[in-house]
Amino acid sequence: MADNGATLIDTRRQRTAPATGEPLLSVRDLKVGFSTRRGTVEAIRGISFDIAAGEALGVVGESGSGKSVTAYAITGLLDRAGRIDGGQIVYRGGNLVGAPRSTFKRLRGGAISMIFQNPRAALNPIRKVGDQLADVLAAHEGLGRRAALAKAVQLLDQVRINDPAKRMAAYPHELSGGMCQRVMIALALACHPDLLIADEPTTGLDVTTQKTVMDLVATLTRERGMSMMLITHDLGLAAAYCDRIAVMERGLLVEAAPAGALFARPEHPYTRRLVAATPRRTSTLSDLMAVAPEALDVAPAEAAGHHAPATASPATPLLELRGLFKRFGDMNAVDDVSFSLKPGQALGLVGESGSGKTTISRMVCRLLDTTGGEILFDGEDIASVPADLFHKHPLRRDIQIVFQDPTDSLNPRFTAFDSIVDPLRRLTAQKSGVALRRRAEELADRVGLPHDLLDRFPHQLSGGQKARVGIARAIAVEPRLLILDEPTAALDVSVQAVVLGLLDRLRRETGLTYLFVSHDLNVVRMLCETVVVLRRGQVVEAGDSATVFERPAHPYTAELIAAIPHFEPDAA
Amino acid sequence: MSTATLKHVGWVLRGNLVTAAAAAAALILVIIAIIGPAIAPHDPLASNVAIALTPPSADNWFGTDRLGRDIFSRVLVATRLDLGIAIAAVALSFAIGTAIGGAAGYLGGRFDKITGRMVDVVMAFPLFVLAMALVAALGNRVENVVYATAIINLPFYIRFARAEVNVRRELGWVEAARASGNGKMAVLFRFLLPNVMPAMMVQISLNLGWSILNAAGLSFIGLGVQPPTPEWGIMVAEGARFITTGYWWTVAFPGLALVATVLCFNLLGDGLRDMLDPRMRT
Amino acid sequence: MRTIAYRSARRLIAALPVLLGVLVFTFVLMRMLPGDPAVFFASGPSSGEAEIEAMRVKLGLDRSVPEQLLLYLGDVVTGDFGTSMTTGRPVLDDLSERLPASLELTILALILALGTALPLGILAALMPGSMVDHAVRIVCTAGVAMPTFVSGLLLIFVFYYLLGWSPDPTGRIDVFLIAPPEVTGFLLIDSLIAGDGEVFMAALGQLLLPAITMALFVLAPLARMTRASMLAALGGDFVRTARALGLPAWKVVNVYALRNAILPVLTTTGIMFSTMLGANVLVEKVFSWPGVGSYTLDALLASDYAPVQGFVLLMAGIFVIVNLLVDLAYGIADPRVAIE
Amino acid sequence: QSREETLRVVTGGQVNSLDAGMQGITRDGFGLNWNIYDRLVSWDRKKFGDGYIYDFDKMKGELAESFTISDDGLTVTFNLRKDATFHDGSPITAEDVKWSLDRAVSLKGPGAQMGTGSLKSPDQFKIVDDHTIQVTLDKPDRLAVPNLAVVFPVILNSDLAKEHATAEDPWATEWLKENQASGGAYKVSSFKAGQQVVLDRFDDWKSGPLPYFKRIIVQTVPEASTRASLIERGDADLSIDLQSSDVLALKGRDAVKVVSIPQINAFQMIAFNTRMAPFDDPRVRQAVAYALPFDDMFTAALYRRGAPLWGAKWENGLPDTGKFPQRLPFSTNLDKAKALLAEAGHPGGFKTSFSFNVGSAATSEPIAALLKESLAKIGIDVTVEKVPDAQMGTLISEKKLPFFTESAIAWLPSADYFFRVFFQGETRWNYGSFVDEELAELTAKARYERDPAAYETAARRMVAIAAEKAPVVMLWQPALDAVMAKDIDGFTYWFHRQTDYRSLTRTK
Ligand SMILES: Nc1ncnc2c1ncn2[C@@H]1O[C@H](COP(=O)(O)OP(=O)(O)OP(=O)(O)O)[C@@H](O)[C@H]1O
Ligand SMILES: Nc1ncnc2c1ncn2[C@@H]1O[C@H](COP(=O)(O)OP(=O)(O)OP(=O)(O)O)[C@@H](O)[C@H]1O
Ligand SMILES: [Mg+2]
Ligand SMILES: [Mg+2]
Repeated sequence: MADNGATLIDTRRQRTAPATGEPLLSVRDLKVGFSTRRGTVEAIRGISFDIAAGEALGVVGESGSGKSVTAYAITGLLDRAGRIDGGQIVYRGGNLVGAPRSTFKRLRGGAISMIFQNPRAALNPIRKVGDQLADVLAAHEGLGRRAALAKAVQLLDQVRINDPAKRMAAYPHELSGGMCQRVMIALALACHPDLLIADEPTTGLDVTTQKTVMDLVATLTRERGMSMMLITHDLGLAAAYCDRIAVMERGLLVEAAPAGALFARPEHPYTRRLVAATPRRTSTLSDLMAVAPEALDVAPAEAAGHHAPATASPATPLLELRGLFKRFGDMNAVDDVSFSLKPGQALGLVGESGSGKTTISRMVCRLLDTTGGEILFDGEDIASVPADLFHKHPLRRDIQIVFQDPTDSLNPRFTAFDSIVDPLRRLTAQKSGVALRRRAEELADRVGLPHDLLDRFPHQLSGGQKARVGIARAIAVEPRLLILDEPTAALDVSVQAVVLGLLDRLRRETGLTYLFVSHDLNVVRMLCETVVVLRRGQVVEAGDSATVFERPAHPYTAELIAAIPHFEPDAA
Repeated sequence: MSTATLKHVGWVLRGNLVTAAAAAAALILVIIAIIGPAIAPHDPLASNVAIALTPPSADNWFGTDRLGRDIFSRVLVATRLDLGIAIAAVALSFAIGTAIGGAAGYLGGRFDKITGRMVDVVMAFPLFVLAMALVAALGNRVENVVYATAIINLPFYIRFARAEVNVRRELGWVEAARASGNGKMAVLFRFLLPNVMPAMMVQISLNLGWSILNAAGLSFIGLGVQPPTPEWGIMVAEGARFITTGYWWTVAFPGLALVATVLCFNLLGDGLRDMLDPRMRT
Repeated sequence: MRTIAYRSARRLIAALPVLLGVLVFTFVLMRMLPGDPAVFFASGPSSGEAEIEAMRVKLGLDRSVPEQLLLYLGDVVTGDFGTSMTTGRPVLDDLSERLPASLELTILALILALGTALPLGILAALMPGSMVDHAVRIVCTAGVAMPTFVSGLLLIFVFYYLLGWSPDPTGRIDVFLIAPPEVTGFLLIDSLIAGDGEVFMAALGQLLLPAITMALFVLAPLARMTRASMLAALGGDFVRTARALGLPAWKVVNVYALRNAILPVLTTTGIMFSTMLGANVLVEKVFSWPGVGSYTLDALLASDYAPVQGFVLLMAGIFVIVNLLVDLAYGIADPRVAIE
Repeated sequence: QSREETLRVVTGGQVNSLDAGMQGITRDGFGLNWNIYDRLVSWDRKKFGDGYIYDFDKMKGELAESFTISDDGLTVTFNLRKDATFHDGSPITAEDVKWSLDRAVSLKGPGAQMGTGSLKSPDQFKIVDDHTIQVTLDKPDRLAVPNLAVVFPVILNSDLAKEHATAEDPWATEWLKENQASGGAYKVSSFKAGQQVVLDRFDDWKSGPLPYFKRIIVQTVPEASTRASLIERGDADLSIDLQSSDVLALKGRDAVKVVSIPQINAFQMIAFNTRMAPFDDPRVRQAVAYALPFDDMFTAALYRRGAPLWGAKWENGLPDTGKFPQRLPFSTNLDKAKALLAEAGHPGGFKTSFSFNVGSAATSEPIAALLKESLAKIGIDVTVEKVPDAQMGTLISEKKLPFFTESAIAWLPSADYFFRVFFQGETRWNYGSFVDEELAELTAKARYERDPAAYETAARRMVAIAAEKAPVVMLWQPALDAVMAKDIDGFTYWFHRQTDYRSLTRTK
């Protein structure tokens, strides 16, 4: 890997100070609306900000706050339904609102460029990357095909793609995600724009790849003295790469301040919440939840003695994996993994994407057959029961799972109530409507879900609410082991904080045992006593989570930790 | 259907007038199919050779056919049979095709392979000829038109259901259902298939129109519904041969009914497809 | 290149079971036909039991069905598709003589359909929800809402009977013209080879109405497919990228959106082609077109087994080949597929 | 040759063979044979309206200049034309005639037909000299000579045919399917089975006056309405199988000439399965006959284009003539029908199904619809079944249909022939599956009856039985509507219902 830490540069604070005088881009009281079947949606309700030449502005905010729409409005890429309802976008003194198409044609790619999330989809799948670069060069510099192709090779070289001449002929699917994003950067920078708008450029990339890509962007923009607008929902990322951060909430820009100041003295309550909810190197769960608004908006049900914290003696593990194997084709997705988990404990399973975390959790949950090895649950080898038959097994109700994507994990045609009581109907004798209802309400209380939401369908619930339904469903049959497969990966930081808090409380109340899967070591550190680090299906390191985090024994673990963008106020 | 869903459908239809019109027309068709025989001004079977082939008049709005039967009444009454054929055929292929395709998509493995092969075989047939052969072989009766139409539609449903189920089989909520103690069949029939349904609706409404055309084509070559039962396809097939003789009303009105119905189902299916397209949903 | 040949060969071999399935199914289906071909063909004015029995022996119908099937399979392997009772000629001769007529018609119809459907679909996709979109949709759908025999007869009525613009609908070429020497069997091509413009125009004239009839039938699915995939492509991330980078509009539409959108259309076209070959039975009947479809229809109604079996096998073979060609084309157009 | 000397014919049928002896040859195939081959003898024709009709009572020589029948009726001697040649120029000799007649009686299908004229074995044909041939019979069969004028006993170029004969196929049937060995008035210049046939005149033809048209193009156009348009627009010259509605319309627009001739040897009927209850009771059959709405059917199915076969008034239960088909004494009388039904023990009626074949839907469908409606009035509940043609044949042969409509023609329209073919035996053509001893005796005897008066008496009795027992109810004789360009003349109606191009001319 040529794009790894070797080129790491500490980009923070090395930027040239924002030039005084005329800003490069100045947005004044911008309003954007969308006409939809439900009437007009006011996506941006009057925001103002400036970007000075050479400055990097981070735009953060929860999903739907209007970050992308702002970017599209600037570049004139709003879709058919969108309309700028007011305000000005001044670029180098000229107002872009209402400017003719030809203005944008010149501007886009030439003066203002964008890069997007999911780089592979953002590239034309059936056109060679060299041709795509040449297209852009031809459009703006009027280069002939030959000259354009020659220049394209140089560009690929500049974004540190090995053997650029050969890669010219590659199609996007032949490149890794990180490489695609670099091609994307090359495309964006091909014609020397002044401003680069990066809309969540690293979502979908691995933490380590994220770091190399962001470092590259930072270096290139700095070298060229370009301005950048970095859109992200990750405060840490924004803080790491930007001079100033603007916080958006529901179409409004609530606060903009230099990164350090924002973290040290967040002024707006929303910013405060956001800052608090962002995990840092040292934060604890209670830190995150301190300001979480709806943290535990429903009084916790008293910890009825569902399960005694440990049925077996604390010495015997509840779950033990012995030499677990899983092959897909000729690839070992899980390669000789062993670890054990005591009752009442929480074990974190971390590793980069594709390291086998989900595969392990699905096997433990008996949704996937193993290729080899044993899974001992309470001393019984459940791996010997085929996954297809496990639904009849008495241990079925003892092992439950919460999935990564809350949207994805709820049947769109079931109400929250249906989803929650489905395991009850299947795995317990409870069939009667009244009893089920009562139980569902009890569970809703437990996870902090207002009762009136029980009759809603998933599309009528927010991400955090869906996550709660998923958790309620999993704990409905009072399992002894709860597997959590990245339960917060798809959630905003503030919601993540709430869910993590909920999980922590549940464990304390019921003595549940957790197998917690995450790629975020930081989160694992807060929630789990022990951690197992996976890489390509193998355990590289295991141990007490605090220790592993503070003093990683394996370089891979260290790399994982280093790649997490942090903002440390004390370092300011 | 909850009121919220109804409301949603209402919104969507308002945004798409063509689909709304098609939906309204489909509703009218169904109503006619139900009350048609009751409101027909004449007995659709009663002949009166004395007034054979009279052009449209106050008494016979659509004129009369060569036996002096009232075309208006026949067109009205035929609605039930034509929709019946189409709906029965589509329902059959839908029910069987979805179950088989869903099972193939969810279970995979050998079952999937075998059904895949069988689907390939049926698809490789020239389908209209297959329908003809089936009706000829099974006997020239309405039921057999239904079966034949169902069989030639079957592969599309199987493929469709298979694909739709396949993309969902590893989704979180399917896994969750398994973790909740649902067996394979329960997952397939309680979770997966109901979710495939909306997308299937598109196929269904397009297919309804197509089935009517198929029945008409069979009528044209003399297979299918038995006389003197009024049926659009037969009326059109017979009337079409009168085009040059000047008895235009014998073909024009049943033809319009047929075309309008097929058009209505096609537009409806088309509209549904747009509605289900996430891009069009806001 | 070698891999393409290799993959094609593998595909064709993999298709053999399908063809066998088609063959056996047709064979059994034909024996289920209630009509007894021996009775039908031994229908001379004074034919009795004895004549019918003789006919039955002649047709091999006195043997058991499995025995007949084995014999037939053996014959097919050696390229003998049996003899048509209706024409009295070997089925293979009949089919090979008539197939070019059907293919020529189908291909022209497909060209017409694509030539109309692609622009209309693209237009509709560029302005979704607009009047243009609705108009395109209604026009296309109306075409497919009519049974082909009705649209065919209507076209004849208007363009031949009333207006006299079209030549008489009696086959592939004016009877008073001399057909060009047969090279490909496609009159349009053969007449060009022979350099005979008059015959070319005459043949084209004859082709036009039936081709339009068939094109109408597939216009809607093709246009809708084009629209849908074009919409998907236009909404795709890479099109947004192209626009964000300031590529000219024509390039965005043609090079970025259209080329991606055309891929699913290609698949649909392949399916349409086979459907059309099968569905042109009625069109051929209406236009007195000497193709394989009308031939089969007659045979089927006469319980004449061999031609129907031969036709179905031929169509299944074409289906397999067309699918292969479509996949090959797809593989060339889409590098992601070729990699598998 | 010019367009003027070319006749363009359109037909819904198709020619599938050049050899009439082929099993399964189509009616259009017979028509083609008629024009490309000669027979020894033929019938004369008489004027009928704008056209002609063949005269069954008057035979004349064709390839034979003349023929004589011995007094005992057992020997027929044919004197051949001396100057006649085949298309390849070789002279036509008694040898060729003998081989051709041998072939006709030896092949399965044709053999059965020839048998109806007591022509059964090659031994019966004797070469007297190069231009004389003698046919001997064991009984004086009245249909012997007429059988030599049907389409089967065509005179083939035996030398040419024998070249293509093989051990398994001594009569060269395979080769003759697609090739001709003939000396007829026309020769085939191009033949595409099921599509089109082009005929060119044989200028050295001697068996009759040289035909007017130098070239005949026969094209298959399956859609009847398209055929009508072609004639109306003047693109085609002749069609004989248009729908009645189109004929009427064309006639109304006065765009064409329509020669309409009743098909004297054909009839449409409603048949009962007399071996199946309840139709095994003649009273039930008669009841149905009296319940039929004859007139409405005639109007709706044929637009009254034909000759009715119902409504006769028989004074003493016997017809005035022995001709058949003729009108039978049935007419619509629901009271009588009800009475008969009650008498037969079905006062409340019964359920049955009525079938017709898809190919004849244009006429049969109205018949079925009206019949169903009318029989409902006497309590008979009829389900209509439309059956594909191939299946209909099988069902009729196997005598599985209770009740159906069919049309039939007899090539040789003499009464005993009709009754022999259509009212007895186990063949498909015995539509009523009828068995009647008296009728069997009568026909067996009448066949060899040489006394016209005695024949007439027997024939009348046969007709009377048909009315009494009513195994089938005769509906009508449809007219053959030949629609042609106004300048075409000389159309002749033949027993095979196909066009004789030899007699057609174009007037200027
Ligand atoms: N095409 C559209 N039609 C209607 N509403 C839209 C459209 N695009 C965006 N919106 C609305 O505008 C608001 C802002 O959306 P935007 O995409 O800018 O959010 P975001 O901050 O980028 O969120 P995320 O972090 O999820 O990308 C949302 O409420 C969204 O529903
Ligand atoms: N059904 C399958 N068939 C083939 N390969 C699979 C399958 N499921 C997973 N894999 C492969 O197994 C490896 C491990 O996948 P897994 O989903 O367990 O990773 P993960 O650690 O959960 O990653 P992520 O963080 O992206 O969710 C990956 O390389 C993946 O491509
Ligand atoms: Mg966004
Ligand atoms: Mg995972």
